[in-house]
Amino acid sequence: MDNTFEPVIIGFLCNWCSYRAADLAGTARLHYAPNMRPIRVMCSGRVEPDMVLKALRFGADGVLIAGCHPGECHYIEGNLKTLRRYTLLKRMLSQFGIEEERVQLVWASASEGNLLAEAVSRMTESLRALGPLRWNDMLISGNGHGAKDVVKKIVAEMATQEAGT
Amino acid sequence: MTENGKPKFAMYWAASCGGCEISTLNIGDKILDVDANFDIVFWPVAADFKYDDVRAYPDGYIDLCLFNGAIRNSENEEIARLLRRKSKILVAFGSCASLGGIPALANFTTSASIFNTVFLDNVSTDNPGGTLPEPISQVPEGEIHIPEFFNSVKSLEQVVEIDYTIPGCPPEAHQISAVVDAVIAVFQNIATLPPKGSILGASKVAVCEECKLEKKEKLIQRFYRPYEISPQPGICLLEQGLVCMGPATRGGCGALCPKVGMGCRGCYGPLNGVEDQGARFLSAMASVTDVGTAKDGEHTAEQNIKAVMDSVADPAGTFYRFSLSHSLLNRARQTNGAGKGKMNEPHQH
Amino acid sequence: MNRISIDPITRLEGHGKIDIFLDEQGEVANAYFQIPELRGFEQFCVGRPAEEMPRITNRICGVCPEAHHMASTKALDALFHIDPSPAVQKVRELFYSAFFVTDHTTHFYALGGPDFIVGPDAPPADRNILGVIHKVGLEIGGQVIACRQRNHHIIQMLGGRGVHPVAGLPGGWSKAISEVERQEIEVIARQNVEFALFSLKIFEDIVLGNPAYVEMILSDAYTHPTYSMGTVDEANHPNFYDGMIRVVDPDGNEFVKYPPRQYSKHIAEHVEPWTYLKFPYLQAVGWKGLVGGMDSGVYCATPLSRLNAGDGMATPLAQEAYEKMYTTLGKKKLNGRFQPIHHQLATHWARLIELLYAAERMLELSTDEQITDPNLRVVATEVPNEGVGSVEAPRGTLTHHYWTDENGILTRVNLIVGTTNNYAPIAISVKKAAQSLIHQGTVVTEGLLNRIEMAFRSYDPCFGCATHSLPGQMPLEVTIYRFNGDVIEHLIR
Amino acid sequence: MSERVGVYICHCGTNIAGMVDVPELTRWSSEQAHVVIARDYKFMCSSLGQDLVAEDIQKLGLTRVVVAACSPHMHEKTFRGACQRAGLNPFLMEMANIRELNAWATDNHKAATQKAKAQVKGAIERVLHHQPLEPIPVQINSNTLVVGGGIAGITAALELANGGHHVYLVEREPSIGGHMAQWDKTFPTLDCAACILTPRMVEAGQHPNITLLTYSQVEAVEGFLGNFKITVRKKARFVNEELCTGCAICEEKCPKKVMDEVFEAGLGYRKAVYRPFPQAVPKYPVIDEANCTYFINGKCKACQILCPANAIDFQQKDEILQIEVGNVILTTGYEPFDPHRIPQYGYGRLANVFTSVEFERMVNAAGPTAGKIVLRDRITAPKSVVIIHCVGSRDENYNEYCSRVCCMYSLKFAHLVHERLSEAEIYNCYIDIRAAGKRYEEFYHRVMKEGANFIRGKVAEVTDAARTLEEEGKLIVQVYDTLFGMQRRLPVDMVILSVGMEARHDARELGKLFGLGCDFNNFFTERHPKLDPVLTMVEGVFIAGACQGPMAIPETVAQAAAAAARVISFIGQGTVMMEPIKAHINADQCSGCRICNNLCPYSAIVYQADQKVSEVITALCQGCGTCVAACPSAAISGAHFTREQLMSQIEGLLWDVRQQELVPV
Repeated sequence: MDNTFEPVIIGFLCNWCSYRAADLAGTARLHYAPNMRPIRVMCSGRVEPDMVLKALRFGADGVLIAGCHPGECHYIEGNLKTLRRYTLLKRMLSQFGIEEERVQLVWASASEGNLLAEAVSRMTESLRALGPLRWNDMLISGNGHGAKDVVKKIVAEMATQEAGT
Repeated sequence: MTENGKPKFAMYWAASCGGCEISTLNIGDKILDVDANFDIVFWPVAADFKYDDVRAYPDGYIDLCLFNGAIRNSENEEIARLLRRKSKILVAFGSCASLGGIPALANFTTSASIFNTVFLDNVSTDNPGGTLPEPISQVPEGEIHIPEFFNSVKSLEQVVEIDYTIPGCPPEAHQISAVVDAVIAVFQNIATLPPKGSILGASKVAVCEECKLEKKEKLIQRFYRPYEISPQPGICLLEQGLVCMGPATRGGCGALCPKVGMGCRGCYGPLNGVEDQGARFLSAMASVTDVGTAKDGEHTAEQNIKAVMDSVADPAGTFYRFSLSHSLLNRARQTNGAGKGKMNEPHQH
Repeated sequence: MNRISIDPITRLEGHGKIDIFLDEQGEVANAYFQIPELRGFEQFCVGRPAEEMPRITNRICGVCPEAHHMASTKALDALFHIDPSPAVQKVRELFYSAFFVTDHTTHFYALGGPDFIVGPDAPPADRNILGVIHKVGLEIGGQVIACRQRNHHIIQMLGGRGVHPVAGLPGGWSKAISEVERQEIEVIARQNVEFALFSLKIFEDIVLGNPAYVEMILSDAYTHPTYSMGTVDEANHPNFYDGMIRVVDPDGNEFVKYPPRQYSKHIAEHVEPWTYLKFPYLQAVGWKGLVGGMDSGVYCATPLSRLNAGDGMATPLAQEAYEKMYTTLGKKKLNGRFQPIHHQLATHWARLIELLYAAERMLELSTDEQITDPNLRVVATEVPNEGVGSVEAPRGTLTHHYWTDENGILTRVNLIVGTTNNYAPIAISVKKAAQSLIHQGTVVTEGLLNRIEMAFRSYDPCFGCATHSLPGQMPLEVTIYRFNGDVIEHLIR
Repeated sequence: MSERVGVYICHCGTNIAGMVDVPELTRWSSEQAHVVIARDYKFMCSSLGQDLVAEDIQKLGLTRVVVAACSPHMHEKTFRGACQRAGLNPFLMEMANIRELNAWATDNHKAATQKAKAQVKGAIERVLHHQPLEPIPVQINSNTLVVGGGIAGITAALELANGGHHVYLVEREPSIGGHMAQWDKTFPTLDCAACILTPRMVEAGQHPNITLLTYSQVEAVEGFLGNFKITVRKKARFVNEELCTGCAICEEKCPKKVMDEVFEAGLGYRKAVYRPFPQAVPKYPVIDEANCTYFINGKCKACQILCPANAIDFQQKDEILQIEVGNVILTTGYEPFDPHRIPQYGYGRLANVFTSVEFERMVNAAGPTAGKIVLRDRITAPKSVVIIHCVGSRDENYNEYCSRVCCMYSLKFAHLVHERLSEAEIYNCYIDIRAAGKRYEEFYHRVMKEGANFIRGKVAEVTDAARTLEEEGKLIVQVYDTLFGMQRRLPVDMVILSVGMEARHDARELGKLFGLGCDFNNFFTERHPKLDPVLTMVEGVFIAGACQGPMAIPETVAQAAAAAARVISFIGQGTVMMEPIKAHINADQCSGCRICNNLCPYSAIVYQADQKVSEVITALCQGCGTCVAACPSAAISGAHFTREQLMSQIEGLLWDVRQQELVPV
């Protein structure tokens, strides 16, 4: 139990749907992975890409954004703004070498407690499979000091790789 | 202040191109004011002073040190620390020193990939033995040294404490001379220093304020590469689907790039209160794309939106063109040390 | 074994570090000219959109961003398969000429000039542009500054920015010239021609007028023959913006002439572990180490070598100055062309001749009727794949080579930069200078060290460019070791 | 920062304490920076618990409060109130939801405690950056819109009108009355529906404070609590209401008979010009364009010619009305389940299978059979009847929920059959009898005593395929009797399907107009299932009756009155306080890039061309924060959800995994 990696997920929950869905899941005693740490926002449209990066930078292994289904946004189309940002953000994060499982957008209406619960558990599983992100550790280890040996090693590896291909 | 009563001036370049020095020389007659009002005690590009001249100075001997260039290798870092110690006022001068600048694009890759591409896997390189530069190498006559090449580029502030920032790639000459005047005024005790950490020689508002192009509500249908259309003159480039980071970039340059029909790339850096220029611009740009409405189903909306976002070439390399070191993530992840593949996903249409 | 290291080499744009090893007799055993910097543009540009390259690669060097911007833009022409219209070509060349004027001016007065004007033995604090101003008077200083200013004004007008221009597009240019602007440019071009003539006069008065300097120029310490490279037009006159690459051998015979896109068939780069910079050489001759001469692939690409590689200048006044230099330095015409000059310090002179040519060319273009064509922007439709772009940078032939996927995203980048061409000759010059200036462990003086620096300052080396890499600084320290390795003296300047 | 934070952790009995290690959490909290006191208590929401907070604020001079308890949707108001009473601005309090979002959602004590710490740390870091905010007063327009003229709508409208407030009652059918007007008797008292309903219909029709808008629909909604602007389409009746006396001659003379699918449930006919039923309110008929001969081929005009008041006006056009109201009550009711969806019950295929609605009309003295219980031939009285319960309800293939009324009306049917055909055999096939209601159980026993048979089992199918002689010509109901554990085949004459209640097919669209959410079954979502069943997520929009969920007349009427009472209390306040969660643009930092301009769903952002900056109109801003997230200059701030607050909360939530010292690359 203790030696299996427990991912930490920051969850942005829309006050009107997904937060209530989470409330409902709790009220219905639906048990799901305790790995998601919730932040309440008035609308998923309030979630800034900066906040997603902030979470990843500060040690989260993944970020979940949960909003109302398109067409059901309490603020009419806030969730679509989210979808637009998220779509571009995902493309950008892949350039940073961040797997797309790590940042997920799900729709959950106030009555879909089960859906939200499943989403959290599913995400937790996939992150467990991916392993930790630990951005800051990566930065420290990768900040170049003593890079020489790393370089030689990797260059050698790449040589063999290229020979292979 | 020194014997001759003049404040001591130093200017240094670390990981930079020298454009900052040129821009400084471009302040024209003001350069004579610098000569008249300052005692130049270290300025490699313009005067013969060596490191050990600096080492010999007492701590805090230099009154004003303009430091341009990022921290790319062990030597850059060492000198940054030295100059911090020797300077009363240390200014991060230009995009590289303040944000990482263009050299920081290397943070999308790794030192290993760079060595491989430059010294091994290259059409004009003749290197059968696979020789790579070494920090320490033995030659018949003895041992010689070159600085250690870091894996990541850092901004000056990520290495030492700084007092002020003068942004820009390079800072525009008129802004530099404005700052020079201000500083001279301070040393003549007719003005006081701005609060530590201030950004000098730039606006508090985004480039759009200075940009003469007409701006309307933005309803972007898709994005275009600069060679895909000839933009209508006089109209906001972003509205025409040409990526322009003006809205997320500190003004002060005079909106020079939009003026000649080219989108801003953000060299003056983010505005006050923004932690991550790239993410901020991403959010703004994605928000004003006019696709995917409540009327479409979930699926269609997602499809349409994906199509538009895919028309943005190299989002990371564009949004973080100058600020990668100083972004929240600092660099791309080293999935495999080579940093190949994932780092630069191919762009789809 | 004694070691002297000169570090940093000031007044060149970029990095350089010299290690000189003395043998037991105190004679120079070897000299290593190291480039301690690397940025890796070739790698981190991969994944970027090709059209961004003119605005990324100009950050290779802030001294000659216009050169990188232009080479990159020309590489995009090839990449996207567009032949730019004559108007586009002319606007670009006009912009580029203004750049040559200001760049050569900067070097002569701020970087290379002080050695002559203020004198190699003057105290460091005076050996700079301010020293020059003090020596030749504020009025001239004013002129120098005015020249830089007016040409930077044009560079900003046509390129969008004073440093790091942005106007280059595949097959086009984003800024058209209005008639009002054209007239302003014409006026400035005329002033430039005047200024160039004036600068040549200063050179003649101060340098040629001083036998000591002439002797120094002709001295063996600053002389060694290599191959000479330059870009030439149809008439084999040097051209900075476009043409064929021509190489002549140390005796002045044409060795090869090829279109820039074939560079990799003719040039190769050698790697040493003690420096981050590679050594280009002529493949056909081969890498023989750091030696000059007919049998070594080492070549020069400098103002001097450009004149050596050409058959004369394309503009009248420049042609006069050209003939004066070759005759003054005692060169004869062999089968229609002057023998090449191998006195490195003459490069300063050649630079002023190029300054004059650039000014004259600028004047021609500023009065060309096509120069005010409003349509300089074209839409690229061809699928990009591969492209080479080349120009003459002030410091040598500059080549950008890009490969992209079908979406114009870079998959591979190769760059051979102005100064890089001259890395080997510079290293050779430095060693030669050291050998002839250091004997029996002569006490190292400022002037002497500075003369060694002069050896390569004549190349106007820009290691900002050369390493696509960061200018930086190192201390000068002289450590003298007994051959058993004990330190007997440690001088710090 | 010199803030003094108090942390209050609720056990919620064992709800939280059973899963989260509260003592440990309290100890840990007390050690966090800025925390001067951390307490735990059995029920923090109790007055004693609230007093703890209030006293500490006063005695210890707390400047910030964190309450780790249940969902803010449950008790945020409670604890804000506690702070306010103690003189602390209520917005300087932050809740950490460690019940619904933690203790209740896991069975892992260790993880729950760790997560709770993160939630508390997040709340502490966040609350440090809170700013005191003042609610924004909003004037309440005293007019109210009631949508749906069934018993719920009528009741709500009358309550408001009698309270002296004006009401616009919008009904899509030509008459108010709703489903109740169709029914014969009402369980369990068996008083006739019309007798109790029509007086109220008339009262509503004549009330000076009620503007009746029948044959009308809401088309658009703008504004917010206190100030809604509603667009209503009043469909053309082709009858001039000024002139019409309601004499019904037109209806009498109209030559065109039309099957009445709505009111008569297809058992009876009406004319092309008609009133749904004789007691219709208003009394004016409507001309059914689709069936009127004149509209079809331009001939006839009988009604126009014969109308003594010549009130017929074929030229009449739809009217678009703009009305301004302060509150809205939605009472749009339900639709009966359509049994065609259960083919094995044979409805529509087997003539003598009826729906409960058809049966209601049949037994109604004013109905198509004048109250006679007969087969489709309209002559034969059935000798045996099966009443199938839970048709479309309590069935995962259709609706999982219980429709709550079917048992009782089925019993009522059994009684009515027995009353009118004393010889008839009556079977009730039921799953469970749900007679939970005042005098319901008694009614159940009464019907049993009357001799009705009760078979506990879900009917498998209804067929006419006879296996025996006695089954010939009968409907055979195949059911497994779970009490006797045997299959039964019941050969009968008539089958009544007790269909359940479903949300209106277009409930979702209407919900969207008002910004309401619906649950999976398309019933409107109430703000809180127990504590706030008639208010919705949208301030100023209430729901009552079966549009919120299946319910019988008494609950419907109760909810309608409740909703009306809530509205009256709002009106009484004159002005109410709106949460000050609004966006604000810092003009000094706005570059006028106009990114935000078209992001606001409420058009609350305007561009000031002269100063080249954008500006938020506070009254229109609903505080979603979309513009805040989009502003590339960070010039827009969202009160109570500032970048600083959320970023700090993120750092807090990650207290255990983040590097204390962030090492730059």
